[in-house]
Formats: sequence, C-alpha cells, structure tokens
Amino acid sequence: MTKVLPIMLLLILGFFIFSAVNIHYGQPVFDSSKYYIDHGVADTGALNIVTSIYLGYRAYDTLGEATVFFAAALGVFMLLRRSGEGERD
Amino acid sequence: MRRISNVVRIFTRKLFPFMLLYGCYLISHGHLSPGGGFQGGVIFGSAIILLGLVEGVKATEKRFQEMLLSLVKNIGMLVFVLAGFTGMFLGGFFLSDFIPKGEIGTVPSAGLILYLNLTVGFMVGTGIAVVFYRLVRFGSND
Amino acid sequence: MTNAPILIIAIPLLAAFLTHLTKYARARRGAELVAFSALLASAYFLLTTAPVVLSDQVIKYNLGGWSAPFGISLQLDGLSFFFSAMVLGVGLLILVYSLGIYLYARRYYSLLLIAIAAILGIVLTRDIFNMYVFFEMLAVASYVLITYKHKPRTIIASFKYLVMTEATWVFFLLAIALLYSLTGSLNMDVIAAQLPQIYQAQPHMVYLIFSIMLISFGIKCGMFPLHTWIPEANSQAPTPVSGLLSGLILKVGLYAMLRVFFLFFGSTLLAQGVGNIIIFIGIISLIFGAGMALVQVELKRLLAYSSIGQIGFILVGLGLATQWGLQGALFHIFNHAMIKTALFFCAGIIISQTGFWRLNQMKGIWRQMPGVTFAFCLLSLAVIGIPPSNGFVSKFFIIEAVLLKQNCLIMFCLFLGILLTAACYFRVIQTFFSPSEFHHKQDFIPQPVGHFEHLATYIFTFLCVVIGLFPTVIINLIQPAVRVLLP
Amino acid sequence: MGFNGLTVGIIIILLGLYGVLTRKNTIKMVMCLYIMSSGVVLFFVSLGYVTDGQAAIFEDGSRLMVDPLPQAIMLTTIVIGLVITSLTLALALRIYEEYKTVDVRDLINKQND
Repeated sequence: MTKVLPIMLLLILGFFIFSAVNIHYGQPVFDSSKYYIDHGVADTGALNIVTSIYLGYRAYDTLGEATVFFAAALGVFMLLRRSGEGERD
Repeated sequence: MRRISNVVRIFTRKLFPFMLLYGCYLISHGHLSPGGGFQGGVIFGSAIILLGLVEGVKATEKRFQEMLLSLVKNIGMLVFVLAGFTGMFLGGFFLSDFIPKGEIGTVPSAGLILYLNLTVGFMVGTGIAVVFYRLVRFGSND
Repeated sequence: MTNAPILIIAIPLLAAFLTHLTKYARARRGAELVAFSALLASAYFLLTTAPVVLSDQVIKYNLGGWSAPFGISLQLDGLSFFFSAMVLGVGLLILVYSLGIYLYARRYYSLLLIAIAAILGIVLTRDIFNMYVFFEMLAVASYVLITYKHKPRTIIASFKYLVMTEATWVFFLLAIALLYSLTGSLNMDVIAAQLPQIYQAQPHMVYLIFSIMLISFGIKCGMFPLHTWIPEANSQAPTPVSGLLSGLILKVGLYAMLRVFFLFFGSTLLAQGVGNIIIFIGIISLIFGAGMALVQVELKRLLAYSSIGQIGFILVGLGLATQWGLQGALFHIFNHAMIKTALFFCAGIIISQTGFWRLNQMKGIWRQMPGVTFAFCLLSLAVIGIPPSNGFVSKFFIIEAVLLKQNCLIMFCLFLGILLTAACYFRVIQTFFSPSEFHHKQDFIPQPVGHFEHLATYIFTFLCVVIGLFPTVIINLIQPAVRVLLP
Repeated sequence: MGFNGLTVGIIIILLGLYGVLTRKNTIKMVMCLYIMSSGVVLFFVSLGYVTDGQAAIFEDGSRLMVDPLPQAIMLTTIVIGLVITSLTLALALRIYEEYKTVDVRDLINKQND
C-alpha cells in the first residue's frame, strides 16, 4: 500500500502534466530574448550573453541568490555549532 | 582513517595550484567565454575540498584558515550590496552600471559585470569551502 | 524618480550583512541597534511614498535602469503598500520582543532581517522569477530560524518543513517555465496581458499552471491538506520566530495568491468560478483548524492550529473575489498578523516564566501574571470576533460578502468555524481563571522576562483594541489595495 | 512531444518526487530533492533550445543562438538547489546526532514516545 499510493500519485501527476504541456521543442517564443541577443553586447559590454543577463539585466536576482547562499551558510554554522562554542558568536 | 594512496595524494598536490588557477581564469573571463563567477567559484571551492579530502581538514585549515575564508565571504556579500548602492548614489538606479565599459572583448571590460563576477566567484568558492569544513569537523570530532 | 521602492528592500538587506559584521566591531548590542535602525529607515522610506500610493498612483522602479520587460522591475501600488506597512509594523514589534532578556546572537538578527527583506522583496516585485528567488530566501531564513534554540524536535520540524516546501516549489519553477514557454517573458505585466488569449487557445496549460500555483502558495499559507508542517514548526520555534511564522510568513502565501491569481487569472479562471475551489478549501481549513485546536493539550500547538483555521477564513473571503470579500480578507490578514503574533508572545512569556507547555498545568495562572492573562483574553476575543475588537470588523465584512452571495451553506460553515474558535479560546480562558491554586514546577528556575517582551505584547493588544474602535483608519488603507485587485 | 530535454526533465522531476515520497532514509531524501531540482533545470534549459542553435556567446560573427534567458536564470536555480542541499545535509547530520538514526520511521516512533 505504501508503495502503490505514491506510484498512483506519480502516474496521475505525469498524465496531467504530459497531457497539458504542449511545447514545440526547438522553437521557443523569442520575445524578450531577442532584445538580449541584439542589444546585449552594446548594453553591457559582455560577449557572453548569459553573463550579461545574469549580472547585468537580472543582477537583482543574483543579489537574491547570493543572499540565499549567505543565509544558508549562516544556517549551517548555526546548526553545526559545538555546544562548547559561545551562544553569542 | 584509512591511508589514501600515494597516487591520489601526489596528483592532488600537483594539480591543486592549477585548479585554483583554472577557477580564477573562469571567474575573470566570465564575460567573454563560457563560465563565470559561480562556475569558477565552485572550481575554486572544490580545489580546497579536494585538498581537504586528501590531506585531512586540519592540514588544509592551516593553509586556508576558516576565519579568513569566512571574512572573504562576508565582505563579498557586502561588496555586492554596496555596488548596488553606489550605482544609485551616482545618479542611476540600484545596481546600475557605473564603471566605463572599456574595450569590448578584452578582460578589463564590461564594467560592473567583471567586478560582480569576481565578488560572486570568491564568495561562492570560500563559502563552499567553509561549509565543507563545518560538515566534516562536525562528523569527525566525536 | 524616487528610489524609495528599492530602498525599502535594500536597507534591511544591507543591515543583515552589517549585523553579521558587528562581530568584528565588538560593539555591545550593536546588532540590535543596526537591525532596529534599518527597519525604522525602511519604514520611513515607505511612509514617504504614502501620499502618492494612497491616491491610487503606482510607483514603478526599473532595477539597474533596464526598461521593464527586459530587466526586473518593482511596483509599489496600494496592495504592496498595505502589505509592506503590515510587514514592517509587525516586524518592528517582533524585533522589540527579541530585545528582551534572552540574548539572541547576531546571526539571529541577521536572519530575521533577511526574512523581513525577503518578504518585502516578494511584496514589491513585478517579476515572477524574482518572486521565486525571494520566496527561497524567506524559506531558507525561516528553516534556520526555527532551529535556533537547538532543541531536537525543532530540527525535525524544520526538516519536515524543508522537504515539503522544496518538493512543492520545484513544481512552482515548472509553472514559471510553462509561463515562460507560453509568453516568452518573466515580467508579470507581459504575462498578464497575454494570458487571456492563451487561455482561449490552450486552456489545459493554464489550468495546470493555476493548480501548481495554488498548491505552491497553499503550502506557504498552510491551507488544509498542506498544513502539516505548521503545528510542529510553530509550536517548537522560539517565541519571536513563532510570531514571525504565524504572523508574516503565512500571510506571504496569501499575498502571492492575491497578487498572482488576480493579475494572471482574474479575467479568465476566477471569472468562471474557480474561486469556489478556494472557498471550499478555505472552509475545510477553517473547520479542521478550529476543530483540531479544540483538542490540543499544548498552548502553542493550539495557537498554531487556530492559525490554520483563521487562514481558512481569509481564503473564503479571497475566493469570493468581490469588493466586500476582498476587503474582509485583507482586513483579516492584517488583524490576524497582529493578533496571532501577540498571542504567541503571551504564550511565550507564560511558558518561559512557568516552564509549563501544557494547558492543564496553567490552571489559575491569572494570579501570577494578571497583565499577560488580561492581554491574552482581549486578544482571544479579537480572534473570535467579539464586537469591540478588530476581529469583529473583518469577520463582519467576510460574512457580509457571503450574505450578498446568498449562500447558506458557506454561511453555516463560517458560523460553525467561529463557534469552534470561540469554544477553543474560552477553554483556554477558563483554564487561566480556574479557581484552583497555581502550582509552580518542581525545582524550575523561571527565566526572567524583561520589559521589552511585555512592551511588545501590550502594544499589540492596545492596537487591536484601538483598531476595533476606529476601523476606518485601516479601511482607508485597504481601499486602494482592493482597487488594485478589482479595477 | 518526442524524447527530448522537456520530456526527460519532467520524468526526472517525477522520479525525484517518487523518491522523496517513498525513501525512508533522510540522506536519500536529500538526494531526491536535488534530483527534482536537476530535472527542472533540464526542463527549463531545454525550453530555450533553438534547433541547430549555438551557445549565446559572440566570439566570431553572428550565428543562430539559443535563448540565453533560461540559462541565466537556471544558474540562480542551481545555486539555490546547492544551498538547500547543504542546509538539508546539515539538518540530517543534526538529526543523526540527536536521535542516532537516519530512518524516518524511527524518528516518528521516537517523537511519539
């Protein structure tokens, strides 16, 4: 029973996703990305468009990501603190 | 702990500086070629992790002190936010580019992106190494 | 061009890192000072935008100067102003509570500021992927904050919360991917403009996206089948963190529902009665939460289950999607954020002074702590919705909305929920005022509770009463928010 | 839909979900979470694929390029997945230290005692 239930859930979920998703592989909707490819080098000065989006157009996302990294590092420090180490460090 | 074979130990020692160099290369050429801050930082960090696995964490910690790595991580974070604020104070928007773009195609170009790449790279590298130290030390001491 | 929208988010974020760096400065109580002044500065910048926003104008801000569909943009309108004000207000009082006798480490303040900055980021952003990043930031900060006191049970609670949330939020990312594949953009305005036409062509895809988003936001706000992380996490966390979880983090899921559903599916799915699903889930959550609260033996678990019930109440108002319903839902979000945080503070003070967690050990406690017991009673009346309190006004709005819809079944369920809530809180009050003598725990040294804890609790209680007497102050704040949702 | 990154991505997500639901070992649950996250990364990056497209880097002249935006935002997701994994591993370590078990059933039994 414990094995059957997850498999059922999985099959139902897979059925719903596969029946709903209708995307043509290899033909993405080039809406805002066209702008990045056409103007990316002139706007940011980086030849690598992925970098120019990652740290140029969407640098705010990267700031958020860095903060997540910082918070998780803090969390690992806090969780794996030895009992001898001070409470207020 | 079981002894690690000589082949692995010697190769790791020889490979270690090149791994660091490769990490720095990926970080500094992130805006010109495949790669970037995070990828380079991960290679930087895994070089330290490899050394830690082979030589033991205590020996590695003598060379790369946790205090120092953690300081680099914290300062990197601060630099990122302060770069955002600087862009704003210089009349633009938060995180807007305030450094001249330079000659496109060379390493010192692309304005802020290069410096943010350096920041992210060193932050990720040191952060991964510090987290690794903590995880290993927690498991081994008792 | 004002920089206020980003400053509201970025100042707490900067302060979070500075707080962590105070360990190099060796300043006494430096972390607290930095955290407090950052939130005050953030609140100041929010207030400077009040005249513009409350006159139904919208402040847009393009980050990095990249114009809207290409870069990330922030938007400060009535709805985000209302939520930011709530978050900063409750956040400040949570901070005041944390200043008390128990010394929290710098890391605690750092993570608290990251959590508050993340909530503000979610509230102000206009980019769907950016919303995901900030949700993850909030989630990571809250996983760590729950385990702050290192009790074994908190670690299991946090692990459970983490696995449930992350497994669901992978599907949220899938929904973002589907939206991106349909519209080619991540900007909410662009997606909202294109989605009605896509709904005509590919309705199944839109249904899939809607259901994934309902589940993802539902797990954050604790609607019925996805609530299982709440009781354990809320009851085991340190008191201010319980307040943060119940008061603000649950509300962020509701905010995301309000914002995303009304923007993306407002003219298509919600107009065709999908709101009934939300009402149905809301009613089940209400009756389940209130019913489970009735049988709890631990005070904090009781409060946590009661949160699920109140979230159900809000979901009913949200699902109705009418003027009165949304007004009631928003007002109840605001009220519940204050009331439940304050109730957790009361419970925290009682627990740290007596060492008792169970309700039946707290008999006759009013002789020991008359002030806190009195505050608890007033707040309980507010949760139930007895007239001279703020809870009455918001519940009245939601019931009015149901009346206008002329649906007896929903009406009956709402009253059943209110009765169950009343029963559960009257049981607590009865225990507190029980005539039997209060017995202290054997060889237990009570942790002293300072002025700051009491101050935060009493300010909340006072505000609840004042808002109950003069609800128009908050209704004036809510009106622009409702106008954003129902143009 | 044929046998491509999109299909495989969804299958990997579902397999990971199956693992999260059925595995009893906390460490394996962490692994399955990371598998789910990898699946969604594969799905999203495949969304941006243009037939015969090349990486979006201007090295020599203009070419047909794939969509760079999914790749850029998936970098963020990869970092978040990594970070969540490290945090979850730390939690699992702590759980092991407190309860001396990695089995979820044992944990439930010990909690109820």
